[in-house]
Amino acid sequence: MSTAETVPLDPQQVRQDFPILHRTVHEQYPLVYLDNAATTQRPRQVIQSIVQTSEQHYANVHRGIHTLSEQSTDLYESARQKVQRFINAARPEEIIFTRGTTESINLVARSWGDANTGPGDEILLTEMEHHANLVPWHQLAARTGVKLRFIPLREDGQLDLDRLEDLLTDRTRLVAVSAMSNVLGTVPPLERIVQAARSTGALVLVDAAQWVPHRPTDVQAWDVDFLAFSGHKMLGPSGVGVLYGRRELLGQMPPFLGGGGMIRRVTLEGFEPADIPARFEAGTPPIVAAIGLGEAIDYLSRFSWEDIHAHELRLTRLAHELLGEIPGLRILGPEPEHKGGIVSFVFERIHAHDVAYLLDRRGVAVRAGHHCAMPLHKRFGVGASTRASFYLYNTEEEVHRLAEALDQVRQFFRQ
Amino acid sequence: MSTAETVPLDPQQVRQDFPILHRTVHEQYPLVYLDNAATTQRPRQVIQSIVQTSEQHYANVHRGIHTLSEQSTDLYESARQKVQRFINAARPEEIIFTRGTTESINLVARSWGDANTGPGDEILLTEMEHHANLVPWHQLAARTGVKLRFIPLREDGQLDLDRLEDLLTDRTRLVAVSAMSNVLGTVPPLERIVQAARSTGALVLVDAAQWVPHRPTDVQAWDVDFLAFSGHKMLGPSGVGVLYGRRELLGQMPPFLGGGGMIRRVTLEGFEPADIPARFEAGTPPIVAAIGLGEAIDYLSRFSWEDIHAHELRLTRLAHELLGEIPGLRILGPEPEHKGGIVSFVFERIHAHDVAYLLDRRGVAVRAGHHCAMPLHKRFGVGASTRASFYLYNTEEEVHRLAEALDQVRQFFRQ
Amino acid sequence: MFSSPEEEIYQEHILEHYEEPYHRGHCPRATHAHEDDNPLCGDFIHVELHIDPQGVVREAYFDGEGCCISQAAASMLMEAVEGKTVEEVEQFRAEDMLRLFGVRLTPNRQKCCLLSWKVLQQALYSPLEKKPQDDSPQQQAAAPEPPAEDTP
Amino acid sequence: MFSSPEEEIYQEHILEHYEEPYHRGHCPRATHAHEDDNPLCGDFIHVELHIDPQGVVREAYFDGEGCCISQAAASMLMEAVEGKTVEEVEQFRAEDMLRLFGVRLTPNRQKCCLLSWKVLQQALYSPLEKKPQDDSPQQQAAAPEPPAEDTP
Ligand SMILES: Cc1ncc(COP(=O)(O)O)c(C=O)c1O
Ligand SMILES: Cc1ncc(COP(=O)(O)O)c(C=O)c1O
Repeated sequence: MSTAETVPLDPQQVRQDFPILHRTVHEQYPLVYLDNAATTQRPRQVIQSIVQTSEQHYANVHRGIHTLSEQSTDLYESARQKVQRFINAARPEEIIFTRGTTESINLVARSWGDANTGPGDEILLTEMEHHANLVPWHQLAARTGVKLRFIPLREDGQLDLDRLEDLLTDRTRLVAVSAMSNVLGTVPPLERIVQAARSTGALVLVDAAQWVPHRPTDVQAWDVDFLAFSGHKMLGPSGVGVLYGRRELLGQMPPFLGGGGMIRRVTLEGFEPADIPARFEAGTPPIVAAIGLGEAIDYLSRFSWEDIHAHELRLTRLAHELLGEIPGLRILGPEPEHKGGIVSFVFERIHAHDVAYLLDRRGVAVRAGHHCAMPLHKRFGVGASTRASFYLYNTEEEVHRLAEALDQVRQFFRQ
Repeated sequence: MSTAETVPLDPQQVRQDFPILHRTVHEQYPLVYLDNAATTQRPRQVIQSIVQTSEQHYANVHRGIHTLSEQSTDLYESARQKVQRFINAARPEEIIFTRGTTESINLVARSWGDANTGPGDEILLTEMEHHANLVPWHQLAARTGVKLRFIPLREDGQLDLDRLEDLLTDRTRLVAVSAMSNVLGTVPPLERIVQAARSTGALVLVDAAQWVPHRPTDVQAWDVDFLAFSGHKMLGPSGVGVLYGRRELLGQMPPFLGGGGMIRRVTLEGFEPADIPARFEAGTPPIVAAIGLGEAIDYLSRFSWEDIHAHELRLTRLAHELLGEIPGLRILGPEPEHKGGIVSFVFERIHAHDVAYLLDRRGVAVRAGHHCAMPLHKRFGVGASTRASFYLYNTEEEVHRLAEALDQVRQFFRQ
Repeated sequence: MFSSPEEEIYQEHILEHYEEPYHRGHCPRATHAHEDDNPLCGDFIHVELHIDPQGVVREAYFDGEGCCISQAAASMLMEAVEGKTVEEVEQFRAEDMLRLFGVRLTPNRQKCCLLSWKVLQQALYSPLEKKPQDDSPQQQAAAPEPPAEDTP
Repeated sequence: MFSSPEEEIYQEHILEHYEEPYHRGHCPRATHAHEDDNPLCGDFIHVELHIDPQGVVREAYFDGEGCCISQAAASMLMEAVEGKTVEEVEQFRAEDMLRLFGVRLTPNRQKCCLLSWKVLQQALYSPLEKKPQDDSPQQQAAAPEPPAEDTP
């Protein structure tokens, strides 16, 4: 949902806004930052927003009477409205600021989950989930007895929806699914899943940590109940994230964290919770970071989603082409057309850590490991993979640098 | 615990480091920032640390293989060590980074509390607690049936420990007490409370949100089990706080939030938690904010605690003296010798909001309301109070400005 | 002294309502009453109305405690609604109340101003004795809750 | 190509241990064995020892999967402990292992290097059959857990 006018996406120009992209590593190598699925870098506009809030407008929020407090409250609430428009939520109070995707999902599991699930109920997940959308449900299962079921992955890295009707029954209380896998880049057919969930009366939670930074989000058109994402994966500060929740749902959910700001009244005997969104924002929030997230949204909104997607697809295709030529290298997951800008791969006889280490020695930053998705790796029979992930500031030249460095790794290990 | 060499505290010099203290409000009035108990301002050193991390060293932490990730992990872990030394914890893994005091206390309530309390057990609090150290225990009581009891406040704003032996029994599992009241400034005799708790086998949690920024903290000498505080009240960024926990305790506690980073192994069937501190830091932490908190600790450590305390006591005494002369004004709580740099007061016939509003119109920033301590206000029979709170950058001149403006308020309302 | 234009919210007419409120006290022939508070600042307002059988608010009284804004606003509101029909009072919305107050308020002070308005709206549906006229269901959510204020 | 000094952790002697490991496989007369993994990077190491009645480690074998560092370190360790007494191996601490490896490692790669050392320490107390010599209690926490790695 960006309605304002946009400017064409020129990655070289974009890079001018990111101070860190101009540094070198190991003295001589210009940084090639391909770890965007883990976290993204910040443009000077976001850094400047942090400085300016701190130097001009900072105080605690929650409607203090004095000028600074009014200013920081205004900035904080206007960041909430920016988020609202960005994902097209119906109302600002449907936006809860959290620390990140992880806290957002835990909030739903503890508040909605504890109050609404029990033995005999089921929650439907997928085999490709990030631990953030897996462990909170394991914990919930241990508390309430709700049972977890999983949509399996096909060999090509796409969800196997053939058995969806078996898996999604009238015992299913919630379907919690990632809008984009952080390992394979897989984009599941959300519309089909939401329709199926609606037909059985299950709620839908979307882990959109990898989606929101890269593609347009419209919670109303999608008709989802909860959506979670993180500021630090979309050019914003670390330490802030969002839980979107439908007003009717949030309004009925019991509080999660208890403390200042989330109450209407407290006595020695008990307390009455406040209305949303305050009810779910106990304590001093990450004020400056939330305002910075609003600035990141402004920055992203300069560009059209079409341009961002086309650019990332171009890089992903190039990566598939070049990496596909390297002997012994296998790319995990679907073809570029069916996924986001994420390329995870394994070498037949070279461990992912050795790959990442040697790439770093040439300035290329990638991740190695299970990327917080152990069940997915088990599914594909690999212990660890190497992952390159792209964003709007990456260039084709950088993909070439990745491919060349990978070929050198192969030769180094005499494969 | 600051062992390094210190420089004398010169508030005028200190003010040079705080850009926001040089702004004016309502055009003409220099800012007099007396809302430090709500949140403090940041020196340029902390702001610069945020900029530098973002422009030079930022990546996700948790031991990624590439250079940036190693650098940000090193910075993040060295911030943990700074916190450890600052409060004299025995080991770095006893320091958990959270969003703030509120999350820290909720973590203990959900993890330790759910696992260790039930009907027949009791938790002992005080009548002066902040909602952050009250509501999580109300919520716990609703979940497990544990009963809350309260050490009462005397009329002079000090804890009434006469009945401590009645209140603290072998049913008491935890004593959770504030080291300094955020309304009255009261400093309870922690040593006596810890001794009494030890004699019955209860654990001790200290809400040190108001203490840590102003006085030396030594968790080992104090012999406490948990201690919570917030970065934003001690010159650090908002969005980061600390839970200290004794290793033997934390090591046995079940995880709180579930997600990436806090596990050793995840399958579709369940998970094994990681060791501390990782076990309690699910998801991407507030990386840059935690590093900034380390910088704030370095900044504070330049000064001696004696100097900081002497300065705040001087301001508090002056405030008592000047405000004591204003007709109709009543200061809540103990004499300056028995409290921190916090002065809360009520006017006989002028509402706290009107006071704060009119002070702001003269550039003086104070809080009005119940300051997240409704039971305390009820105890003193007032709905709302006005609070001025000091820090190392405040000056005697500012206290004079406060007193003058208050006298104008009084005259304005024709009292 | 506070004579500069920035003190406009404490204009003379507001201070006068604060110091010499209209109809503070009990309504001798009250038929309806309601009370509510804003726990976050300790303000409370009690409203008593005399509504005649034709549905006209004949008399309106308030009592309470709180800041200058909340008390002055209550006084102005009592004065304004006398002689109005229940329908007219119902159609008197939050915006109208802020307009009546006459001075631009920041969001945090708006809620002070709106407390008496909220209580009044509820009072319309809070008859003192259960009568057969009780066909008007307790109105829900007519008054939007202002944003919570809770000073950390 | 990777010939610059920054590749020092993949020095020739390390690559040689990786490509032609010492005693990779089964220990024909194994008396003790242990296995563990680092779930976070998928590495695992299995160690088999022949400890004679005098308490001397006669033979040490390993098997496993993982990165160059973990596998080369295991190979070097097997070579180093043969002929040592159980006491001597016990006193061979994490620092010694890092020194044996010979190349400065960043913390995240140290845990790769220490995996085989941890497994070996446990293996000393993991006899293959329960024998009366079982007076040495299962050693706890001898090997400090390296910091968790979990890439978000
Ligand atoms: C005594 C006390 N405890 C807890 C808190 C809550 O801290 P935070 O809002 O940073 O979580 C505060 C500050 O508001 C406080 O003063
Ligand atoms: C799909 C997905 N879900 C959840 C998360 C967790 O996000 P955070 O670490 O910001 O809480 C991530 C990122 O690590 C992710 O990629």
